[in-house]
Amino acid sequence: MTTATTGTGQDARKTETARKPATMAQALNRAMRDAMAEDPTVHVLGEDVGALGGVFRITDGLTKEFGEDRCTDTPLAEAGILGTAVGMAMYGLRPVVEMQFDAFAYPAFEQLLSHVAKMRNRTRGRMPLPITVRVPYGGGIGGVEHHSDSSEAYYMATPGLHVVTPATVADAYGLLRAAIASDDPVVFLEPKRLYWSRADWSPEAPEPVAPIGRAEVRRAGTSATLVTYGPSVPVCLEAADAAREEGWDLEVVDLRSLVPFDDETVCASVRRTGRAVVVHEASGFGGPGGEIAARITERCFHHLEAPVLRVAGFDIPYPPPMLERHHLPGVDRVLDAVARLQWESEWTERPEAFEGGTR
Amino acid sequence: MTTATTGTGQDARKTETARKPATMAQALNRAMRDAMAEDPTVHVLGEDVGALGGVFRITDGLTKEFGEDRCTDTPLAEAGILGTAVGMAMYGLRPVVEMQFDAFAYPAFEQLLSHVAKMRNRTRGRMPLPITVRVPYGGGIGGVEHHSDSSEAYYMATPGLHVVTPATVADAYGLLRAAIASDDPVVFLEPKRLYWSRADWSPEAPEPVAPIGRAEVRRAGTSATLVTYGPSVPVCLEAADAAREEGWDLEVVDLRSLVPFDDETVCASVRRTGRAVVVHEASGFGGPGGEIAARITERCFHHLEAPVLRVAGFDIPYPPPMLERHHLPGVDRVLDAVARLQWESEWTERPEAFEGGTR
Amino acid sequence: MTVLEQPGAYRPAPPPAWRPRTDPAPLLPDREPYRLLGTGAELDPTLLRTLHGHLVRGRRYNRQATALTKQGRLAVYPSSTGQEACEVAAALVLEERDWLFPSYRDTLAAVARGMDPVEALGLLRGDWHTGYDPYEHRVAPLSTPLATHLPHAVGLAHAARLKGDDVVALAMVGDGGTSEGDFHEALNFAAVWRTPTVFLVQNNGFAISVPLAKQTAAPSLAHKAVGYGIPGRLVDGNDVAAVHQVLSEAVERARRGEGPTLVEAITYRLDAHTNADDATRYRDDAEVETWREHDPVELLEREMTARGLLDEATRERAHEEAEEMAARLRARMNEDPVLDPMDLFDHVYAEKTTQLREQAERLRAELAAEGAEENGEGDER
Amino acid sequence: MTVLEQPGAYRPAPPPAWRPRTDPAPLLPDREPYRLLGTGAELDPTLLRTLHGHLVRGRRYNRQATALTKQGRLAVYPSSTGQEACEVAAALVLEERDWLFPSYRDTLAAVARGMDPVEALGLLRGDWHTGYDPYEHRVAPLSTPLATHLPHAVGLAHAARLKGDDVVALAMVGDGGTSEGDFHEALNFAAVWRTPTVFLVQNNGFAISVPLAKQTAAPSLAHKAVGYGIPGRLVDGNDVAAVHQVLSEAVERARRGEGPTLVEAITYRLDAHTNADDATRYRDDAEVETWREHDPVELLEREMTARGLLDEATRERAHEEAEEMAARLRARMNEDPVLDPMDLFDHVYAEKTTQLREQAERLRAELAAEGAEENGEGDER
Ligand SMILES: Cc1ncc(C[n+]2csc(CCOP(=O)(O)OP(=O)(O)O)c2C)c(N)n1
Ligand SMILES: Cc1ncc(C[n+]2csc(CCOP(=O)(O)OP(=O)(O)O)c2C)c(N)n1
Ligand SMILES: [Mg+2]
Ligand SMILES: [Mg+2]
Repeated sequence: MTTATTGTGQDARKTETARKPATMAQALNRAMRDAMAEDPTVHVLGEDVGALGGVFRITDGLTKEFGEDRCTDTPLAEAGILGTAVGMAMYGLRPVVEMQFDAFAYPAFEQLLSHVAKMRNRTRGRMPLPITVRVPYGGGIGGVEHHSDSSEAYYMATPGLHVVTPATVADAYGLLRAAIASDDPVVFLEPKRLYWSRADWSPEAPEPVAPIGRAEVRRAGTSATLVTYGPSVPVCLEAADAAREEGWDLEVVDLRSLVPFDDETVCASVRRTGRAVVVHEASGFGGPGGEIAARITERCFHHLEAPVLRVAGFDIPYPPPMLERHHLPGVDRVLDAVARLQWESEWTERPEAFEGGTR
Repeated sequence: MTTATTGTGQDARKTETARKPATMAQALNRAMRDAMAEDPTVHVLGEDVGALGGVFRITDGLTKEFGEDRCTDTPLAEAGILGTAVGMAMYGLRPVVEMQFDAFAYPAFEQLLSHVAKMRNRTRGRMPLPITVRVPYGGGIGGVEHHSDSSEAYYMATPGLHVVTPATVADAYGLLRAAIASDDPVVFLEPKRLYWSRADWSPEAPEPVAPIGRAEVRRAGTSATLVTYGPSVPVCLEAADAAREEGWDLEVVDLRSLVPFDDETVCASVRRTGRAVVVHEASGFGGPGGEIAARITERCFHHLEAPVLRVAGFDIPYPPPMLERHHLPGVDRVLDAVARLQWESEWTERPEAFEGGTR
Repeated sequence: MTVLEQPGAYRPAPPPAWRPRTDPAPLLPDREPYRLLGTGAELDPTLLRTLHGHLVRGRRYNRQATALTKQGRLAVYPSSTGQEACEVAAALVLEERDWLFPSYRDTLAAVARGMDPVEALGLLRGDWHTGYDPYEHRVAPLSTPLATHLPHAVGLAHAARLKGDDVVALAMVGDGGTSEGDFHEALNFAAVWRTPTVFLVQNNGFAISVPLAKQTAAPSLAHKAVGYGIPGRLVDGNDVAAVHQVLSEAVERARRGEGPTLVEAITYRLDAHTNADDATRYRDDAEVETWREHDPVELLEREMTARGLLDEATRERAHEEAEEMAARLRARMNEDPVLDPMDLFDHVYAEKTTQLREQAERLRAELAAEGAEENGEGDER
Repeated sequence: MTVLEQPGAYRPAPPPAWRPRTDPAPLLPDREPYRLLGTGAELDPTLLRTLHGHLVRGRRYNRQATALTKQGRLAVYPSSTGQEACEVAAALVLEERDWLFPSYRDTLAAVARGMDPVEALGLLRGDWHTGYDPYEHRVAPLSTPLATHLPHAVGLAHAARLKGDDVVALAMVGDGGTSEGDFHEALNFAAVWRTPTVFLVQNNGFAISVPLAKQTAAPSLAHKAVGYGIPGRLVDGNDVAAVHQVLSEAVERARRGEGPTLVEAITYRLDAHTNADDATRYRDDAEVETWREHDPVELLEREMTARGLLDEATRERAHEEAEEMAARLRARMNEDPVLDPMDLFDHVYAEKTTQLREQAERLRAELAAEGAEENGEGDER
């Protein structure tokens, strides 16, 4: 896993000028590098982010290029890291914090919930905290326990945080740049298992992407909408391809940011298709899908031919490596949910009169 | 606030034999006392739970009756408290931990998420942790910041925990006894603003209540269902009373336990009424209401005359005391949501054929 | 040299070559609390007079704020009566460019630093969370979650140092707060990065009802410094001259780039934890009385009188000024704050999300309806 | 006397009456790492032979486990090569009724305590989280979130003491782990409650890539003990006799009811952090070589040879036994574990919730469909 990238971050910068295959890891690395080069207040800190370049090599080369004061190995204490970042932000810096794995962000929850999310509010806007908290998240990489949690529900339930997660190489760069530039704290969730996913992308001329807060239709379709994000986007695209055989033309919406939530794009899609499935790895119960399904239903009720269904991880602690494939929502489960969208329904569009009621 | 109860816990026990007005605080106190008397493995620990009896006096008299080893003032460190409780449970004790306020449970989140919730699972059932974590939660008591959070969404999103919250005096006793007796870890959420609510109740012969995992219909009705829990139950009952004037006969379901969730009772009610509003104090976005609304819709879609609506706290950090009344869902907001349940709808029950699809 | 390449920082070496990073001996705290008053030490009369004025006003401020809770003008007040020497000294040792990180009990320190007392009390009145602009006096928001502000002080001091500013951050925490993980992590970061941070522990003997003996088994809280490789100092927290002296030394040390110091000030909370607390449940009046005999205001007045620095007229003037301050505070706190509920949505993010805009509109409509109903009574409570 | 009424526990008193709870001097750690090998100290030959057998097997176990990662039989292996003296001594100083709280690197300690190595490696193979029944050998689950198991060790020891059992809990943590808040909270609880807990810090110089100098500025990690009011001990972690001796003393102290001890063992991780790590990124081969000359196995063998306790035959026998152990382990690890995916739902709660029953049924149906398709290939991978 790690050897595959040794040194690529640095080398990539020098040699790649045109659109060539790049990994999401490279794009993230480049985003931090460019942000640091442009803005001297950007500081990276975390465990092993220096000489090692992070356990996923996402900060590779940053200490070499910018020095230890700009990309700093911290003592091993997540609350301390985030708490220190709060103080740095108070003094005008723009810290980018790396949490080594999803579950290792938990010790920092008090700092995140009681200070990072609330400081702007507590001070009537006088003390904003432009902090980016990068969290590698999710499973599918054969990690042992505490290395594969999907913790986005916690962040979503915390007003004051932006919650962003890329699914493409271009978004990895564009959204991370936007997160670092944001004057609000951003929890930036990096889908571990997409770190080594590739796409044609130019580090010298990274393509512009939509801002934080906008969802993207990754695949247009007419039969039903798959609403998803992060590691489940490729799964949904694959499912959409497979669905053609069954005669379904599925639309795939990549949320990109869970907070702010793009009701407009999602609802426009669902109103068009009349059916929706929300797909994510996090456990279903109390997970992001509940919120998403509820919002869609509130807003599109009379356009729905069937209830919005959810395909999610089971309501269990993340399984051990040898069993994780049974837990993760895969193509078959997505198609199965699509099949349950009551295609036999005799439902037809209701008269205009009701539309007003969907607030 | 605190003076009102000085000494009542102890005195109450001696004098009250019949059903007389008792507060929820007294019932909770009595539940711990009875559990400790019956089972020598029950230990209470937390900040100020000893001589002071807790800042809300819920542990009043326990140290006096059972000694410092059974009801123990800990050092001021929530992760340490819960982590120590884990070790005690490993050795066969049944710890009841008090977190002083909702937001002060956050430092213990890593212990809760990575150990308490998962230990049974990690050890294939060999090392269950019968820990009760009592958390006074919610607002409406004029508390300054960090004293009024509704943190239930975090707990709900964590498989392995039971999440229980009483709304009545009888449930306060019965559910806390059940929580302490449970072999699973239970996050026991105590609605602060109901601590001093009263009902006729006998500490000598506490009435049996339904087990953890069952919801209760607190008020039967036919027009629509209010699904709620904890501090919002009285609000919903009041709203139901007020709704009669508007010609609505509302059913009120008190969830009592968010995990396990009682789909059966909730869905039976909604299928009967055809309309539902979920009411809670926690912020709407990413809050419990999303899950609840989504579950209802998945299961009762063709019985719904209107989308399930939510009345919740705004998506903001909990407000300062002088503004909290604007944030808290009150009777008017509940009635307003009921009014938006599309009463003008011409919807009629769909043919039986579709019913099968509601999984 | 980066901030992380500290002199003396050690790498492991096989045991024949092992040596401690530093000699621990100089890190060990004073053998007993450092004192100046009553020791015959040389003291600056001007400083004593300044401290006296602050102490007298501080005591009166505590009394007034407690009174305001009874009148329903404050939601709650955690009094620092008995601890005024620490509160005042902490504020006065700092330069304007320095930063103060108070805990929830330390509004007096903020006021002594020059903050408008009404703003300092905003949190406790309940009209907003932080009642002041932290950048105006460089006072971080009062921290309710205990010890969580200590890493902030470390981070801020670190940032200032990286920027080349000779700014010191002084953070205040209670004896109870030292048990929190954040205390440990903050001190460790500060020590490793040598940040210009001073940690002042006010050991007032209790964390609400929990006495020190249930909080720690350490020889003293100052001894914790050794485990981080920084110096610990122990001071009589009711001897304002001593606290001022020890903190000044720590601040100067920090400013010279020699890193953080942990100061434990031994003091006592004479009032209950807050107005809502019943202290008789966990401590004897006799104990409180012992401490009244070691009152910081009286200690100083006795000393100044003995040294001929405090005649009756000066004393009276100080107390009169304090009364005036209290009267002004009372009068201003008796005015209802004008609040706009729409503020609730304004400071969640730099820009309101669509959802917040919708919610704000809903509230605005509700308020308008209410207003119409109540014939213009509006939304102040 | 309750466990909280400790002798010497202090309440605050006005400074004239102040005294430290205990004299800090005896808490201070050894001035340099305690050593026995090569010092001519009297040593028990039987103990040395036992330790030798364990060290040799331990080294071989580490090598075998690393090899298993290359063969895809382990998902990951954090080797304790170079640290075997600590791993083995930690296991051997405990009685059967005692408890061991290992961190993620300490499977060897569990094995040395008598655990089936295949069970000890369950987590790292990936068939389940904790591969063993913690109650069988009284070994808590390997703790991946660093330092989070330390309060567990404190709570367990506390519970045992309350029940009147003279059980000791020994918890293992790395130098990096000492920076976590949980380390602080655990040591403080243990000190205040005087629980029979021994904390063993294996200071191997690195937390993944982060060297000790970026982790702490303390004179030594053992010096942290002073701040909790407990004794700190410093020991050469590659001198198995010394580690055994120091830990034994700490265990006995705990068993006598005299409370916890913090032991820092200075050692070195000769392998990379895990098989997935590239240690050349953060340390020189030269440094590693220095430490190879201080190898725990060699140190002991040299000493035993000098004392005439290790002839060639004995040495060979030990190494042969180690080879046999390795061969057995390899053979057993080459078998595919038989897994039942339905287990996923069985251990979330004491009883499956309705929702979990539904989800289990759904998975069962999927597996049945899969099985039908694949003609009975089932669900082992
Ligand atoms: C993290 C956290 N836990 C619990 C509390 C509740 N609480 C408020 S004050 C207090 C006691 C604080 O004691 P200490 O640190 O000694 O400060 P003092 O009140 O004596 O000034 C407690 C437990 C809190 N504010 N924050
Ligand atoms: C709370 C937490 N944060 C981060 C990690 C990721 N991590 C695993 S091992 C490690 C380094 C541990 O260093 P140390 O405590 O010295 O133990 P060693 O690996 O040297 O045995 C880190 C940072 C973790 N497991 N837990
Ligand atoms: Mg105190
Ligand atoms: Mg280490």
